[in-house]
This record gives sequence, C-alpha cells and structure tokens, in this order.
Amino acid sequence: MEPLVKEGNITVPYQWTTGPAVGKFLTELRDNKKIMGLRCPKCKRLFVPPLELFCGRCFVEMKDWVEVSEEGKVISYTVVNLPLPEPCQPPLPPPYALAAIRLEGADTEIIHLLGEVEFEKIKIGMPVKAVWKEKREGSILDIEHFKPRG
Amino acid sequence: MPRKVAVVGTGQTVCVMRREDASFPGMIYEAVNRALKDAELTLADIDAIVFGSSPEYFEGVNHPEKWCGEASGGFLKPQFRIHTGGTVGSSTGIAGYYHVASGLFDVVLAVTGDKLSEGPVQLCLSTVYDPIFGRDFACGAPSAVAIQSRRYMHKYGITEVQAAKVAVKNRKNACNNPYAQLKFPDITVEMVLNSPVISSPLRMLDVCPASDGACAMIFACEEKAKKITKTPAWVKGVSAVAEGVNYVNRDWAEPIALIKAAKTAYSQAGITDPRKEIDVAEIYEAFTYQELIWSEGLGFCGPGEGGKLIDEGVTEMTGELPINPSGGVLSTNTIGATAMMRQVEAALQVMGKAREVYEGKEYNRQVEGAKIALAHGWGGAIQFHNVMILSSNPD
Amino acid sequence: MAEIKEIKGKIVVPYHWSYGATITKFFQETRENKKIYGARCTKCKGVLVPPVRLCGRCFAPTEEEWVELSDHGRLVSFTTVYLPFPGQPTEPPYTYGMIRLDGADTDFPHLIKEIDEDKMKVDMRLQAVWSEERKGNLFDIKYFKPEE
Amino acid sequence: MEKVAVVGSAQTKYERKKESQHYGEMVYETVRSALDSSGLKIEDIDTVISASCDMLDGRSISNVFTAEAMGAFQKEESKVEEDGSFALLYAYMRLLSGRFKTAMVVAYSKGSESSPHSYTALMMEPFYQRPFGLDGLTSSALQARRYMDKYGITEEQAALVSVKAHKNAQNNPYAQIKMDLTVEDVLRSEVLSSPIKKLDASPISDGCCAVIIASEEKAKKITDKPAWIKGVGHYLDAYYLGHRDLAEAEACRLAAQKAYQMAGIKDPLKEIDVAEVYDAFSYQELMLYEALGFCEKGGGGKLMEKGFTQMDGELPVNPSGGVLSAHPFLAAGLARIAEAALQVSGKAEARQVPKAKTALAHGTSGVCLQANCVWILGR
Repeated sequence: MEPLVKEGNITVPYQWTTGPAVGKFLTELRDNKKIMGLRCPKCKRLFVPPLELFCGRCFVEMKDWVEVSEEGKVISYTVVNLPLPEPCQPPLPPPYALAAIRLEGADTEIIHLLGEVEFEKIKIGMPVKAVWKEKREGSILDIEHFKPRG
Repeated sequence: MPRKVAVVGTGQTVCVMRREDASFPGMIYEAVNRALKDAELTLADIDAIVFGSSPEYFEGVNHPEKWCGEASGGFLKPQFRIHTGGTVGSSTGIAGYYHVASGLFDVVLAVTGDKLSEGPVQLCLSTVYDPIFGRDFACGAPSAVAIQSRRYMHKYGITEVQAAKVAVKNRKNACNNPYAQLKFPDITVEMVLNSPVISSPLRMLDVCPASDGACAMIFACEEKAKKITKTPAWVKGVSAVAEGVNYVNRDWAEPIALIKAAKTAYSQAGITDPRKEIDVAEIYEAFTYQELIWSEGLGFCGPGEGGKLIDEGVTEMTGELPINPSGGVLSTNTIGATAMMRQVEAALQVMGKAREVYEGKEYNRQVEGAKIALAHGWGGAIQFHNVMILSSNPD
Repeated sequence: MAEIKEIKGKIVVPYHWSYGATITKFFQETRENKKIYGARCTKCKGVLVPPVRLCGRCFAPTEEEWVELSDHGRLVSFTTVYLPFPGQPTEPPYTYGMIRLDGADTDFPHLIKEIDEDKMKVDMRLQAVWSEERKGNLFDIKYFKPEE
Repeated sequence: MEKVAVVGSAQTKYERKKESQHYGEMVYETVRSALDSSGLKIEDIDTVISASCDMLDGRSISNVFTAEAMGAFQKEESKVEEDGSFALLYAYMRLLSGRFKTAMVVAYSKGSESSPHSYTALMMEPFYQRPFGLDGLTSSALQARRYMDKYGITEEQAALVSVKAHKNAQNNPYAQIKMDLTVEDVLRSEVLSSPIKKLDASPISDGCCAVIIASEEKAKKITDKPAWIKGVGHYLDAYYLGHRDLAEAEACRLAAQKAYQMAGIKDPLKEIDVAEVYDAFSYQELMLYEALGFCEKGGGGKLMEKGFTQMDGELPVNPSGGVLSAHPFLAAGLARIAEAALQVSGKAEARQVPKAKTALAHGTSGVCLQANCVWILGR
C-alpha cells in the first residue's frame, strides 16, 4: 500500500483590527485619494505607510499626520513569474511587477504594484505615480498600481 | 546557584472581548509601555526582549513576533518568540528569567498577548488536535477539558456544585481587578448550574471567556533590581515540565507534569509545606474543574481533595490560601498573555501592589502580608505545566 | 463613510499530512481486514494504539510485531459537544469519548452513538461499528456503540 | 561564566518528501541518533528545547505531538518558535544559569506537508503586504535587486554562490541537491521572481536536526572533542519591508558584533576558519559576508569572485552545501550549528576544512534576514 497522505485545508475567516494608524491610512486612500504618513517627533522620519501610532525605532508616539505626494521613484522591483499557491493571493496572475517605491517626502518605501509598463523598461530610480481605482474599498489596492511618470 | 533575578515592573492591558481601537501590535505596545512606566525605565534600559503568543492561527499571521517586533521594543535589539500553547505566557516569563539568570543580559522585557477576537477561537484551537486522529470531532479546548473533567469527577466523586463554586469565587474576585473581563458580583452556584451545557459536563459558566489583551513584565539581575525598585518580586523557583498526549496508562485526573514541576520549584524555593508556606496562588483554571485538579497537583491538598478545598473556603480571599484574587482565567483569557498574567498577579501580591486606583476607581485584591506567591500555567494537550514561585525576600 | 477599523478576510492553507508507513499499515488493516492493531513497548510492555514507533513514557521503541486488539473496549471518559462554531467538521450535538480497547494501554478517540447521553456511564462497555465502505482512515470505524 | 559546548548532533538526510515517515518518527529517529553520537541516554538530558512552527505543521502548538519523540516526557521543556539557532540560544541560557547540565535542542519541519510559500506568505500582515501575495521569494527578490543596485553586485557573482553550494553539497551525506553547475546554468535557470532564478533559490525540504549541549564538566566527560560556545548574538530588524534598507543586513551585523565581542574576535576573516550561514537565496550569502564583517559593505561579490569562501579559500563558507542545497525550515539554522561543531571537532569527514579551530554559524528567522542569530564555536 502506498503511504497515505491526508489532504486538507485549514480555512479560517478573520476580522483583523487595523489599529488607528492603518485604519486612518486606508480611510484616507478610500475617501480622499490621499497618501498619508506619520512623522516621528524624535527621529523626524516620515513613515509611509505607517503601521502604528508609534515610531518603532524611537518608541515614542507619533501624532503628526502628513500628506505625501502620490509620486515617487522606484527603489527596487521584481517581476514575479511563478504562480504562487494559496495562501498567497496576488491581485494579478503572473507575470506582474512589484516594487518598493519612495514617495516624495517619505523616508520609507511603500510596497506596491507597477503597471502600464513593459517589464524590460522598469529601471531603478524610475519616476512613478499612483493610479487610483474608481471604486475604492479601503484597501492598499485602492491604488491600482504605480505607473511610470512622463 | 543561578544569579538572583527579580520582577521589577509589570504592565497589563484591560482585557475585553474585542479591542476595536488597537491592532495586535498596538496592544503589545500598550502593555510594554505600562511595564516600562511601572518600573520607571525606558526602552534604552532593556537589554533583550522575549515575546510570547499562542497559535498563529489566532491572528492569522505567522511569526507574529516579527509583526510585533517594533511594538515589543525589539527594533535592532535581541528578541525571539516562545510558543508553548496555553503555557506560553508563563513560558515566556520563565524565558525572561533565564535570559537574566544566564548572565547574558541584565534587564529583560517579556511580553505576551493574543487578540482572540480576530478569528474563530474554537476553530483555531481544534487545529491543535491530530489531523488524522480526532480533529474531525474536536471542539477546541472545551471538549478536551470536558474529557479530563468527567474522568476527574468519576475518579474522586467531585460534584458539579463544587466546580460551580470555583466559578462563583473567581468571577467575584474579578470585580477587584481593573484588567479583568468578566465581572460578576451577583453570580450564584445556581446560575452556573443553570447555564447551558457547552461540552458536557462543562457549562457556559464553567468556561473562560475569550479576550483581547496583552501583558508584559520586566526581569532584572540583583544589582539592577535593587536600583530599579524598592519592592522587587524575587524569582525563587521556576519549572516547566512536559508530558505526552496518548501515552501508556495516562490518567487524565493525575497531572504528573504539574506534580513534577511543583516539586522542582518548591525544592528550589525551599518550600516543604506549600499550603502553609505559600500565601497566595494564581493558577491557570481555564475551566472550573481545573482549579481543583491543579490544587491537588500543586500539593495544596491530597489527591481527590480539591472539592473539599473549595467547600471549606480555603481558597477564598479570606481563606488560608487565596487562589486567583485576580479573578483568574475564568474571568479573562487571552491565551497568549494568560499564564503571564498569573505571574504578574503573583508578583504584584508579593510587591504589595495588588491594590491600585485605575481610572479613578479603587481596586483592592491584595492578600494582606503576602510574602510568597505561586503562579501556574498549563498548555498543549493538557500536558505542559509551568510553576513560578515569587517572594518579597531575596534570600 | 466611517473610519476603517477592521479588514475582513480569510486564509486557506493547504496541507498534505503524511501518515507515514506505520499509520498507513494500521489503516490498511482497518480497511481490508476490519482489524485494529497496537504496538507493544519494548520496555514497559504497554500496548499503544494507534501503533506508534515510540513509547513516549519510556522513550523506547515499540516491538516490530504488532498486537491485534479487540474492537470492544471500555469508555474512559466522554463529552457531548453542544457548542457550534464556524468551520466545525461535525455538527453538534454529538458525543465522543476516549475508549480503552481490550488489550490496549492507551485511549482511542471516537464518536459514540446509539445511546442517549444521560444513559452513558464512565467505564461502560462499547464496541466498534464498522463502515461498509472503508477508505483507510479513522472512519473505517463508523462509531462506537454500547456492547450488545 | 559557565563554559558550554556542543557535544553531539544528528541530522536526517534532507529530502524533498519523506512520505513514508510520519513527522514524529522523523524527530524520534534524529533525537536517538543525536544521543548515540554522544553516547548519552535520554535520562542524561536535563532539558529539551525545540523549534517548530504551527502553520508549517498544520498542527497548532506544534510541540504537542512531538514532545514525546524529543524525549521531553516528564522533562523541563520549552519551545522557541523561531529558527532552531534561537532554540539553541534558549537552551544555552538555561545551561548558563547553572540549573541544567545538558540540553537537547531539536528543530524540524516537513516542507512537503505545507509549502515555503505558505510559511512565508503568512508572515505578512494582512493590510499592506499580504494583498500583494508577497512571500519569502518575492520579498527576497525585492531585497536582491535593492542590494545589487546599491552595491553593483552582479547576477554572476550571486550565481557563483549557487555553484559553490551545490558543489560542496556533494561532500555532505545529508544534503538534498548535489550538482555540478556552471554560472551559465544558474543564469539560464527559470526566472522565478526577477532577479531570483530557480538555481538562486533554496529547495523545499523535509528534515530534522538535533544538537546536544553540555556544561564544562559534563562536556569533558562526554567527548574529547567538544565544540565550545565562544560567543553568540541575536538581533531583530524592522518588520515592514519598506521600513528598512533591504540592502543592509543590519540585524545580522549587530548579532555578529555581539558574538565577536564575546568570543574576543577582532578580525573575523582571519580568525574564523570556516562559516556556515543561512543562505536561503544566493545573493543573501553575499550580503551576509558583509554583515559578518568578512569584507566591507558592498564587497560580498568581490569576495566570492576571488574565491575566498571556496573550500580551498581563506574562509570556506558552507562546506555542507548550505541552505541552498537543503532548506528544512527551522532545522536549517540549527543544522548550520551542527555543521560548525563538526568542523571544529574535526568530524566533518569529506567536507572537513583542515585544521578548523574556530567556526561561525548563522541562523535567520523571518523574511529578508529580519532576525539573525550568530554563533562562534571553537576548540
């Protein structure tokens, strides 16, 4: 007899609490098409996107919300060719391009998709700009992707 | 002889069914800050961090210590995660102790938590069961403990009424704890007995709630501890013992790992008569019957005498050995932080700090003159047991 | 619109749990011969079911030769589950217990049927009800019922 | 401070799929072999620390069913849910406290029962990163590109790591992927997530590693060739991928500094004879050269090109074939320590670096080298 294997999924529904920082960031995307960051009063870094209301480096509260530009430049990127199995749920079938983008004014990178571009033409340092979804639901994907800027 | 180590600061969040205002890392940050404030330290004073949380399926994020890295104070600091199931809170406290006892670090922050409202708890807990033998009819923690409780009742003639008395005692005690979730000043034995059956013989009020919450504590070496606080809680004994699951002649009513852990911790602390020498105990009674079984395992009474212990009022706030002045796990269960809350409450008792004004209201769960306290945790498939003895006296 | 406080979602994680050769053989016997086997510890001589390779109590291997067990046994403890929760594999109420099969020294978990809960007693005698269609898993035994 | 040494170890052969072996049996067999390697019985072990992962096992509280297989029944036990190198750290702390004299450290996983994509994708928080399907592979691809861009590292230089790893693996009986490759082979292999190609990435593996440590008095009784622990450091970096410079393995640099300070090492390239590092992707090994101080920042590619880290180089790295040749999650970092200990004990057989006196081992947890644990072992 062949060794038996039990095939099965663990499927779990969640209602993840965003916390106030992620909550506001996503709300601003949805309602105002604004990309907001939080500035640390101590190290002065502007975190975009912010994960929490505190600076993880300085361990102090951040209250200073700052709108940043929807334009920035590519710091790194990858073109994903491999179809990834569950639980990865990429928004597009491969190939697609992911990038780390430094938005103007920010001191961190935002991870997002690159679109409207031939993959071979993607370059580090390339200027890009957010493309917004018409129907926004309060998700990081309310920005459809970033596209090359003129 | 290991280095002397003390608890010098503690912090708990208020536990509720759902914290809508904070993410999981947000709660961790809150507990860490409360502990730092309590010890009058800043993060710069912390040499290392140890993080603890329970099954990743609770929050649906693998390696949550990474997600909570910054929140736990771990940015560019030494940090790692302990995960041992229900014991994780106390296992993390014990790991914090060993960080300092090793001599590698002097001041160490241990932080634990879980946000059980993020997903369906019993579904996640059912994934503890073997996928081939038994997961198909598991009902989270209650059904396993129901099996244990029924066997215990059968072996020793323990009654539903005796178990219900534990529920009443602890829910009343919880009223004196600002961080507790279920406060039930008017609860009666009848109410417990009339509550619906969850997994027989366990009824709704025999069972702990599911909570969102976090807890942190700071351990320090002798030299630092004395500088940080006038009232350190000295760690006099620690033990964490495992047993198996389906092993030869397992007796569900005889917690052999607990018996061994207690013996080890008592011998380290020089305790020979635990019922007399220990002033207060915080034990992990996620279900009523367990407070009775664990009391036996801890040697507070003989085997089968757990029912008598509650009948005679020994474990009431006014009794000879108060158990769970905090309200215990029956009043609050975040799972991740739960066993650490036992250690924190035990520390507060020997520090004389189990009385406080919280948001303008006074809470007093202090056992007067408490000098030696015990904290306990259990986890896994009712197979891991942790015991910590804390004392107001370093020697 | 209201400020976002939570994001709903779900995760689906596929698994392929290997039974391994030992458990495969155990289920081969339940499937083909309606027989339940255990393994004897080389040290304490206790019989473990399912027949795992290791006696955890002794940290000793079990004997190569397996022991055939009865499909009758004694109910060590039981519970009737009433609590419903999302994703529950069996719909409540249902009863399951730990069964000490004759000849075994460990408990075997299974469903118990054909008896009212209030008639059930710890230590009562039970017997296996075998499935007509057996696939080589725990449900080759449909459930246990009171001994006839 | 109490002296502690590695006195025994065992590894399974790492395989794509150990279908005929239940995971508990795999653990039991490995723990038995580790005991045999040191001539100890389970009664001689004072404490057991393990590393495994709920989500990878598909069994929450993953040590529930393996505690017995690890010999932890009625023993002082705990679990560190990190790479096994961190589990060893906790065991080391327990021995340093003086309460225990011996410890068994066990780490295992069966990648075949889940997948490396699950394991790493589920590390992503659900708000900013998970919606992109990011996992260990794709996030590491972002890191690789950033590192290559910042320091002018080439794909050829990274490919050399893969060539070396698979070549060295041929001398390791436990390794999974053994191949004679050329740089061309690596460059031409399928692009998974640019710039990472199939042969830049580690495989999916099943396996277990167990390591026994003992305090001085015991260690000397157990073996005449203990591998003494000289130093250890562990540090954590920022979580969100955009909140740190992915080109820098900063947490690894700090961990190494701490370990060097403890071990009294000032010039790692000269003083360390052999290193075993957690190279889940080829380019990460180059980053680690820099973080571990084998060369200056950005010098990893050159160091590789010059052959410094080849078996016949000044500082051979991953004589075992490293993680690129076998990647059992959680066990992979502990296996680095087992290998480093074999090296300083002179027991590494065909992969032995002659006269190795001081060895470095590195483990990591999280994606993109977020958490790191660095060990120095010596004679």
